Amino acid sequence: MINDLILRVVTKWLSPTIILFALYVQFHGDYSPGGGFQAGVIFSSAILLYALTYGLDAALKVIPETALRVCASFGVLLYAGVGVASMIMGGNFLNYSVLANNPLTGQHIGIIVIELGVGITVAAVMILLFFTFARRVAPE
Amino acid sequence: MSEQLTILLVVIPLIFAPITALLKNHNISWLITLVVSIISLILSFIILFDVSDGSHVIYELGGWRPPWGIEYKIDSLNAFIALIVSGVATVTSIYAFHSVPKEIDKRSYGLFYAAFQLCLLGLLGIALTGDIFNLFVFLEISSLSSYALISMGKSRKALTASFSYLVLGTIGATFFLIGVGFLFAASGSLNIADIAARFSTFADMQLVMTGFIFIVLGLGLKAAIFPLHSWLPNAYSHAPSVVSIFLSATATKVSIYALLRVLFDLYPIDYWQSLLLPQIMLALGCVGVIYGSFRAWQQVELKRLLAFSSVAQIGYIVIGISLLNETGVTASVMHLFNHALIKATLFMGAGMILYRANTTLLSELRGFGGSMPWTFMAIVLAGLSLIGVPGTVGFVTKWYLLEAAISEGKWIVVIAIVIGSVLAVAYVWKIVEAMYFNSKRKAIIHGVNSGDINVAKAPLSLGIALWIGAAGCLYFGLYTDLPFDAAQSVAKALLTPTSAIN
Amino acid sequence: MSLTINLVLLVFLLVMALAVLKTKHLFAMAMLFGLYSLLVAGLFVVLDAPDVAFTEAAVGTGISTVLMLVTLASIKDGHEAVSTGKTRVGPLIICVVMGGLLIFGTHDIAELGDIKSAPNQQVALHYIQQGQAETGVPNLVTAVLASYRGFDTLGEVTVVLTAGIGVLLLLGQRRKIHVKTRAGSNDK
Amino acid sequence: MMDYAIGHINYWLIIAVMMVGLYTLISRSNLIKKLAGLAMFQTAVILFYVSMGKVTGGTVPIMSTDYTVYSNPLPQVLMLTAIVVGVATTAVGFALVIRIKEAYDTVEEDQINIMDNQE
Repeated sequence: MINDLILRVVTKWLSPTIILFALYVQFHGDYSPGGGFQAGVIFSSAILLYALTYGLDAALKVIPETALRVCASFGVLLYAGVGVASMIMGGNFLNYSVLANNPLTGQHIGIIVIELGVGITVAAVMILLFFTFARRVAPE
Repeated sequence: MSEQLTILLVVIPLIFAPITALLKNHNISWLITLVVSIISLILSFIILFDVSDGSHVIYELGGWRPPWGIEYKIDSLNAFIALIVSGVATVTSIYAFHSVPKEIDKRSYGLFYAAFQLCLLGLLGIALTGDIFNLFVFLEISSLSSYALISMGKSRKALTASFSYLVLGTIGATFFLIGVGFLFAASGSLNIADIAARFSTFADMQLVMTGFIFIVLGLGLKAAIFPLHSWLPNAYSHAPSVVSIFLSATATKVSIYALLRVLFDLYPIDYWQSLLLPQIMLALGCVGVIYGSFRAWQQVELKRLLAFSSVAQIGYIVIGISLLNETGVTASVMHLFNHALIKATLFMGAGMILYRANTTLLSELRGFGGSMPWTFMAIVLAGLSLIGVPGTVGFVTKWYLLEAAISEGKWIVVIAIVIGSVLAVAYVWKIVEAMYFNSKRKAIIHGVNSGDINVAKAPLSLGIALWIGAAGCLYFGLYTDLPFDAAQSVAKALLTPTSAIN
Repeated sequence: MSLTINLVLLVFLLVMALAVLKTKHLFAMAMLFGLYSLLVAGLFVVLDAPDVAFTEAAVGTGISTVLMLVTLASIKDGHEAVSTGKTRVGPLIICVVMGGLLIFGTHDIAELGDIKSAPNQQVALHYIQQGQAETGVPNLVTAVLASYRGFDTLGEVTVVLTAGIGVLLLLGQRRKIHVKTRAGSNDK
Repeated sequence: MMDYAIGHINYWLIIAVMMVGLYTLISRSNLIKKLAGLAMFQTAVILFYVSMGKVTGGTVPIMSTDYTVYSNPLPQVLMLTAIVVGVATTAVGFALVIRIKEAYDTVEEDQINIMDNQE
């Protein structure tokens, strides 16, 4: 597959489009179907496609494994961090309303940040899963 | 302020687990785990103290009122279970310092400790939540991390044990999910208190009954209640020592806690009395006690023997619940604590033997008692507790259990307990005989380094943790007030109809 | 109309499930499994659940199937052993009993699409009436997911992280171990 | 009778799919097939939940001035979580299968049991 010109060209065009779509799904999830989880999976599928056509090593150059691990942890910490922030601001855990003067604004900030946390963790873990599995496929 | 503390119990491991996952260094990961466990222990103590007068701590997550948001409603049972879990986690963490480097690959230290903290987090989450779907989510966190932890065992059998646990555990969790779905279809709610309060309006629907059967089956599988225990012996005997200690002492207990919640709080007691569940549980409990003890006696390998004995001990807990009187339920709840203590101690002992002898086959442990007398003493002490010798924790529960059974006129229970205890004497004797009375034999070399008795001395951290457990067996056997008072107030609260609380 | 589509899709789904059960070729099974997930995603669309459909399409058809294929590739085992295709009585009895019990339970479930059923009336009504006003988010699924039941979602993200950690624990150590264990198992 | 059947056949079919999944899980010896069964079983349960939230004549639960009747968002939210849990379990399961294959050189449960009993 690595030497197939058509695949390489199509992937080159398709991957950024998928990533763009993932970002749309991520940040437009409040108004249309979608959200952090879906966006994360879509984002990971772009990288998966890249890895399938250009090979695992090329994909690892784009996103090194250490970065993935850090991202996976960071997403959860971001989510939990919003909860802790709302505790510090005097509310209950994950009560976004206290994050801003206006409860609705607070809710909005909270939801966007936690969705981002979800997206980061899901994307990182899904890519990590694929890389870890794919490395086990011994070269023929 | 104490409301905020309840959530910290879950949030602190949640924040530290991802950080630990990034670390490579053993000592730092270990220290974080220890600190997290100790903080959890202190928090559980404070919370238990706060609710010991029968009051509730209510915490609305996200500031949303239940039943729309998720609610923590902590009573003495929640706090008691959280205390057991975090207490065992603390002792296990101390033990882990020397045990983990020996049994786990050095590149995975951080990940291993992270998985351990996630498991702790999941179990604490189950113990605290008042929302039945939230319980499912945390059940899955603890299960997933325990599959990974169990598979870290040295032998390849750990992989198959973990796989069959994964299959059965997921069936259990999915059954639970189906049950919750059926209940949700009837009630339209997921909050335990809300469902219980409106229960009479949909009590006679078939949906509710099917839901009940599936929830009980699912949790029964997770709790390894006879005859749904088939995953347990392999999982606990092939897991790394640290994991065996932690899971054997907590995982099934927490599932039994969830079952208690469902039986006494979610559904009214007379609802499942009319389904003949107490009789079924009584019969299964009695058979489980005898079967588990008998199979334990048959085993030739120490950890497997202990795992089968767990099946029997879960039988005692089930019997206590099924008797449905205050003494019986008190005995069960207390046994959750006592058995956690005993089994943790015994598995720690087994882990120390494994550390030095590289094997836990009873036939190869001949004369080991003489060369590691302190370990041997602790094992004997915990073994005596398992039998139920007066002065140990095991005696206390068995005594109350017998009292409850006699007052109900259930002589079959008395017979089962007596047979179970006799078999317990037999299998504990088997350990003692193998370790102490058989003539000493030296060449037990499997691995090069530690097979030789003279080379590997068991490190201090293992001994300290072991003796904390063993001393606990003795202390709480002599001074029963703390667990007894907690268990009694729990039993009283459980047996009061939920409508009265609201 | 939507009920008819629903039923047609469900019948397809049942056929697909049976095909997964019966097929001997594991690569074919992976493809059938992907189709199964795609059908489920289609069903979710019919059931007004685009968010779930989205996820199922991405996860079931995408990630799960890819993982299944990668697993198959790494174990180099294309065919299922022939001896295991036969019917087993014990499991069959369990499934029939459980299925019977579930059908017994659904006797008094509200009909599909009944707005007066308990799940649509009790807790959920509040979300529909107040959800946008209280959270400012028009997509109620996001509102409930991220705010009302935000703690569940935190748990869900933790599950994902746990899976990542679990897989890294199991497969993280490159191929060195791979060769060693192989040799070890051949000895026995 | 007919109305009753029409109102329930949806759930019956879902239960049938569920049981096919469960049967695949507990009757097959091939570990990968077991996991496929597991995933099918879970997916059918998810489908059951989502069906509960459907409202006839309703629309997708995204608020809009054009509609008044919406389907129930709650089961959908719960099932988003359940799907994630499902894929997480499957991933760990596949990782275990790969390790089992390396250790036993087979993915058939029957053969693995025989090997385990021999030791």
